[in-house]
Amino acid sequence: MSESKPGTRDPALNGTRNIRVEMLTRVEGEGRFHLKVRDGQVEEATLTIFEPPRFFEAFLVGRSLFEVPDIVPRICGICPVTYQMTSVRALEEILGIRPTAEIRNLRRLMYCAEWIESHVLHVFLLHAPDFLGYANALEMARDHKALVEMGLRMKKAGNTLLEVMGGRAIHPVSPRVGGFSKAPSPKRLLALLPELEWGLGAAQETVDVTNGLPMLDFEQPYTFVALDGGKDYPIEWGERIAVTGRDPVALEEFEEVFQERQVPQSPALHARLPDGTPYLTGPMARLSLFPDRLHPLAQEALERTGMRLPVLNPYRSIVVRAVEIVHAFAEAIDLIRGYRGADPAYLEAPLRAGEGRGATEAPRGLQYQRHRVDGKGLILESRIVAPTSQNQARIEADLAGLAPEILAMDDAQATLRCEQLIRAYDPCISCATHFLKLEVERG
Amino acid sequence: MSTGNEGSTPAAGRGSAVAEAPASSKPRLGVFKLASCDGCQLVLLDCEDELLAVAEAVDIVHFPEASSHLAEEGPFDVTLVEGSISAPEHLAQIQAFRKASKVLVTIGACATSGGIQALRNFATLDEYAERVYAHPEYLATLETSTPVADHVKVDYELRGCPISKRQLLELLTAVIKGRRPEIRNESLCLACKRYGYVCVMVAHGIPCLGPVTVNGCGAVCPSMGRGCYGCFGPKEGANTRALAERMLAMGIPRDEVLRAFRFITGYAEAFREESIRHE
Amino acid sequence: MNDSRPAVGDLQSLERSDFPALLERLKADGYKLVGPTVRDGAIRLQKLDGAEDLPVGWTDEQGPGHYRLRPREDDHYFGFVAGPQSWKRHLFPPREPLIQLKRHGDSLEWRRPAVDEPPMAFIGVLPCDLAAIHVQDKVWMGAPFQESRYVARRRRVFILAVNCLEPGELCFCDSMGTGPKAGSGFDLCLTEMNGRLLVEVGTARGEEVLASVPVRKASAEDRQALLNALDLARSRMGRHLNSKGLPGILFGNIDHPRWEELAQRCLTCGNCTHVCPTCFCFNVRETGTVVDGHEDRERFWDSCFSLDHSMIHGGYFRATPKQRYRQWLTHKLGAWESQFGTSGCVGCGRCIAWCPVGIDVTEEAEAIRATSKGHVRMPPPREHRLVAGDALIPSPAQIIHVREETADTATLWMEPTGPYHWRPGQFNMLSIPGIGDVPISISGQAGAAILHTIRGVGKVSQALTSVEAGALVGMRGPFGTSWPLKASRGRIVTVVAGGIGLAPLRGAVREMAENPKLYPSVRLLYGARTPGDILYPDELQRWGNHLHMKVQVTVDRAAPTWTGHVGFVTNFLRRREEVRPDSVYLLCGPEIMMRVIVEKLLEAAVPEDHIFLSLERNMKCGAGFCGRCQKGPFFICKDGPVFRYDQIAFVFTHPGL
Amino acid sequence: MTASHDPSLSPSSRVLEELQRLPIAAELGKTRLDRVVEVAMLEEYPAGTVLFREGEPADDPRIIISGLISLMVNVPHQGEMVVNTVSDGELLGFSALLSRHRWRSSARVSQTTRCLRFKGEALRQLMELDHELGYQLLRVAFRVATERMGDGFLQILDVFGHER
Repeated sequence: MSESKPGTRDPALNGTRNIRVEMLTRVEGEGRFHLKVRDGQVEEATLTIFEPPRFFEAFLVGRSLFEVPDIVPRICGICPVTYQMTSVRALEEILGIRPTAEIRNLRRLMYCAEWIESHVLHVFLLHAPDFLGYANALEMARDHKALVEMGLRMKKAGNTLLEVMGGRAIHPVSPRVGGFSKAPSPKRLLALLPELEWGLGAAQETVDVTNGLPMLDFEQPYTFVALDGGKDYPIEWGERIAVTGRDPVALEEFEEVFQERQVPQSPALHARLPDGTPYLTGPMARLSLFPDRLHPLAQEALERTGMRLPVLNPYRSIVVRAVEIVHAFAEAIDLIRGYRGADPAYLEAPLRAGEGRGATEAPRGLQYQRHRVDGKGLILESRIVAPTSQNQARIEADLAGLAPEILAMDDAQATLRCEQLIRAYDPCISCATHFLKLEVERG
Repeated sequence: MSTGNEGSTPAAGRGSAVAEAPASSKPRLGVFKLASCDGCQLVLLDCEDELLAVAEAVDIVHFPEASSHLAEEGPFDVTLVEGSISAPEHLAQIQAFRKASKVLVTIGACATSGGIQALRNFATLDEYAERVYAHPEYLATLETSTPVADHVKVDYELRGCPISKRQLLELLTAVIKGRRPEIRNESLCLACKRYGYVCVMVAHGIPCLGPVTVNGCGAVCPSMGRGCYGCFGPKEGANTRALAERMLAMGIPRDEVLRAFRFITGYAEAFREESIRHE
Repeated sequence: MNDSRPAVGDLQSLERSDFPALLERLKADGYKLVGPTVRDGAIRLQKLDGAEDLPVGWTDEQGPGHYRLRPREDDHYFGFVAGPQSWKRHLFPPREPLIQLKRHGDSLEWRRPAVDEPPMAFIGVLPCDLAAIHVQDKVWMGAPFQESRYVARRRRVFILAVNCLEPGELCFCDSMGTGPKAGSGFDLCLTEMNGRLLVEVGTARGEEVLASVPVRKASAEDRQALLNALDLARSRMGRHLNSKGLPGILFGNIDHPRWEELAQRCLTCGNCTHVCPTCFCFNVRETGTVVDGHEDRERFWDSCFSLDHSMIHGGYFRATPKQRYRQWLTHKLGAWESQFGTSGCVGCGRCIAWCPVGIDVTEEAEAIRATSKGHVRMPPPREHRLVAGDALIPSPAQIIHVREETADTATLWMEPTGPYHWRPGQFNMLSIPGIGDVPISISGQAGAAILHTIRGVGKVSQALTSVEAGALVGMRGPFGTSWPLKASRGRIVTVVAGGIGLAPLRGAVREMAENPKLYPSVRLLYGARTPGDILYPDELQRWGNHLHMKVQVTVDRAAPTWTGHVGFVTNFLRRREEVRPDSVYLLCGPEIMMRVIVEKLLEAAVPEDHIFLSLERNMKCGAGFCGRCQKGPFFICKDGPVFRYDQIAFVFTHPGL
Repeated sequence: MTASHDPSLSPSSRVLEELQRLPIAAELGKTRLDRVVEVAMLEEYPAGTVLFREGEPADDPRIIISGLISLMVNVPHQGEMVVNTVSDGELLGFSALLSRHRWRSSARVSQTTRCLRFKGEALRQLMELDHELGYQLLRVAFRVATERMGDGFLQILDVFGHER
């Protein structure tokens, strides 16, 4: 965090452009990037994460599997539900628990709430200011008060749903292995419908607003990766993972196919396919791979945008997110309308040793967890793969690809476009750094 | 009865008789992050109804998660620090934050107790040695994760994982009005009873840290039919020993009792000592 | 179809199947039904739609720190005992708005929100809980003040009591004389036996309601069966408490080792106080935030187990678990008698069941009785004259002049709205919108202006010391007792003041200075920290010039330029011959100072009833409601702040009371 | 060591007169009182007089008849501070009853003071020869000592600061 003025030109190097931001803002967590171009050739395009590692895998070992859904969300306060839902999937596989339809629906509902909260946060408070030329949403609110207020209200609708279901929006407490410690009463959920219906309308409006934003014309040849949710749009459930132009990957093969390795100067890992291809996970991947599984209302909104599929322009991800917000509101409403209560609220099964895997779709992309426990249900080994570490290689490739487009721009402009590009991934750096093993600096 | 007698002098300066905040220059707010999950900063952005008004009342000059304006060198009237001291660079950073800040407020379990990552403080080096990563030279970390107050003077603490929206607004209000924030140090049980929740420990035999945990969340866990897991940390004078004895008497295995206290705020003194007692 | 028209005092018989109609009638009369219903594995008291919501066929199994619902063989409506909640929460809600501030231009208007809820009908009030309601009535509807919102709710409540034929493991209502038969104060009282309901009519209102359902006069057999069942119930109490002389025993054993031993088990979580149907302590908080712009105040349940409850000057006079548990038990089973003429315990057993570690009050009280080390005579309940009006509503007062007395102390000239009468020694509650209110003693009057000398040590007092002339603040009062000026006429008076403690005495000293005939010999001994901390130096000078007055000032430390006395204020009492046993002594200052001086006076054979002192607590209401200013059996706000030493001697020197 | 202007010895009759006004007189009784008168002298000092300074040899105890004397100590970083005052009927320098030592504080007359001064050496001899007399004097002195100690604690506690 030595200096924070964006786009400082380095006069020492002739014919060289150094575009560097020491402190990435409006992302969750802390990182910096450096793009170095000499005579049109990209010499360096790095996204460096300096978020300190927190060693979750290390101290998960020895904890009871029932504690995992309370521990893993602490990796990231932005998408705690993701961590809870992914972990319970893996842990229930160990115990052989097949959650009831009611419980699965409640989980999907809770996940929709997180999508709403997280996507709206990103679209309105983090990303939109880039397109409209503001440093933050609060300044943007001076000229676009109604817009920001609409966003805040939508966000609140998502948070309220989370609070009703989980006790609180951040690190909710009701999700547990087997279901929920307490299921909400249909009455309390129905009471939320009016606000969610308003939110649905606002979301549709958001699609049109974002679609109208000025954006750089820039496309990349993406390999998309997303959970295959069967007939449903990929959210909280899925047995296989779809990859553009390749065979679907079973959860058991996840770690062979999506290989993470550590790179110098970053506590985060980079994931690539075995042949080294970087891939993209997240809204663009989900939408491009499974457009037909969107909620009809979301498909409508999508058609109105006239967006070509697959979506290959990362700047357009803000529109894709808006479409997914429509989906989340629409599906939440359907789920609540169909809800008659969940009794039992959770299933139980005798403890046994074993290993289980789970994958779900965080707002910002695919998350995978694998846990191995002993006969007493204590964790022997855990593996957690978060979206941002999977996207990091792809982000750097994008930066390199963006270089020619921005050579003509002055530094401030060029820097802004790079930042905007990185933000397009809604990177969650806290997530990206959760899993490193401990290295002690003595003294 | 002859003196005002309701509490010690606030670090937040003297009060003003007029109820409105002093119209003159707005307090400068800085938000910083150390080792943490971002959840507590997010609580500020989750004040959907209040966010714009807060932005009117205070001048948010440094808040990387939400704004591209950076002014990390300050000065700040109020600084919110999220996260624990966990990496070498944090040692210098926290000193800088302190220097730049009139009122320094630590927010969340990480900043106030070391956070869940402080679980590593209990492990011996050898235990972790075998798990050392292939390329340790890529990253550096401190041996322990410690609360900010272990390193610099802290004016106020907001506990919790995450912090409570109500307490955050109360703190900002107090600082702006120049009074002492009303952050009570009482057991979670009092809130639980005020809300009328049924005690999960007495009525269902579910172990609950509520009696030794400071209130702030509004008893969310009992409201969801489960025991409090202590994410706001110990209340003053927490009689953890008596509660632990009770849990054992209820038939909870000792290792479970240990893990109950050694959790999200497990490095906070009272909880730390209790868990060590059961090793 | 009634074969008999029920009348007050009658015992009627009602078929079980007709009971729901009774509740329907109450609903039809506009009552909101509140009663027991099964929720989250316990029987809670909340809104009922009708008889179908009652815990039919359920009972409870209770033990120390233990509660479980169990199905019953029969289909009784009321086959259970006290559950986790009490009726208190419906008459004295856990949180409720206290006052709201409206600003009209630059004028202020505080008001208490009206109670705009429908009248409540309490369905199934157990005898112990009925007694508890009466105990709370004494708190909120006694004297000198009545709590308007409580009164508003209470007056309209319809009470359907039930006699308790199946006392539980933790019940001891028989010991406390509150059950198993419901005492007076119900509109109707049911007894559920062999498939029918016997109904006793308590009021005309009850009579009227009962008239709407088919009943017949209970037979002689019914009456006998009822008496037998009640006798049986008496013999089945799971707990027993010998309350005879308990208050004196508890206060006679303030230093009993049992308290220390208890502190090892007590979690100081406060559950006992919140499940207790009679505990009334509360605290207040300013609810406005910087963004909503409100300046309202809310009241919420507090507990003698919370540290904040004993905060004063940023310190805590009841910091240890021992002191806190002792406060709870000595108040509940002891002080209460002197405060309200009744025990604070009704024998419902809630505090035993809901204590997470199962501490048993009956056991603890017995343990202390069994090994009692002494006994004190408790003061009888104090008579207070009822004062009209709502003591909790501040009225605006304008600051017309401010004088900086010392670095951290200022005197405010305040003009109250309307006529204002006070006596030296009394105090006001001063309020700053959005910041809070604080007790400040009255230190004099100048024309219409009431004077307050305030030292800025806390959030409100600091705000007060920095107000400017013209500002509006809130004022409530005057509260409390005053210095015994009349009684001191013609006597030698010795005034001993320390630090800011001179302020509460100034009114009295002025009175005596101006009336040499009434007060022929007045001696003022004043100790301050440094010469710069001496309050009212000019006035001290002037007083000193009066022939009938001798003023002596000393400071704790001074530079050589100071030619006056240095040393603690007790210096002036070093020489026995200076301590006149025939003098009246008025003391005000830090408690530790008053303790030492009282010792010296007693050594010098000054009679206890010649000594008066002013005590201090961080009270929130000033009206005897919030419970924060208790000192043993006394409320400093209404029984004090000025006490005659002999009355409080037995609690005065005990820290933590 | 003594006052700026050395008042000559006053007639023993006047000394006796003053002594008899003090409570101690009753305790001693006639004969012993006369013996004490032998070693006492009456002194009077105007305000500002410095009776003795910190560190000087201390030999003669005094009883203040009227007036006010400030005892001052050099406090590091604060310079000279008045830590206590003695006035009417109080004992000054009572530790000299036991032995010759050095003054732990300086004494300055704040208000015109009359006092009885006792020749330390002679008084100590008296007390040795007549232990009854010694006991009575020490008893008076000891009470003064304990009282001042008690008051001193409260002074140090600074209870008029921010009360707790």
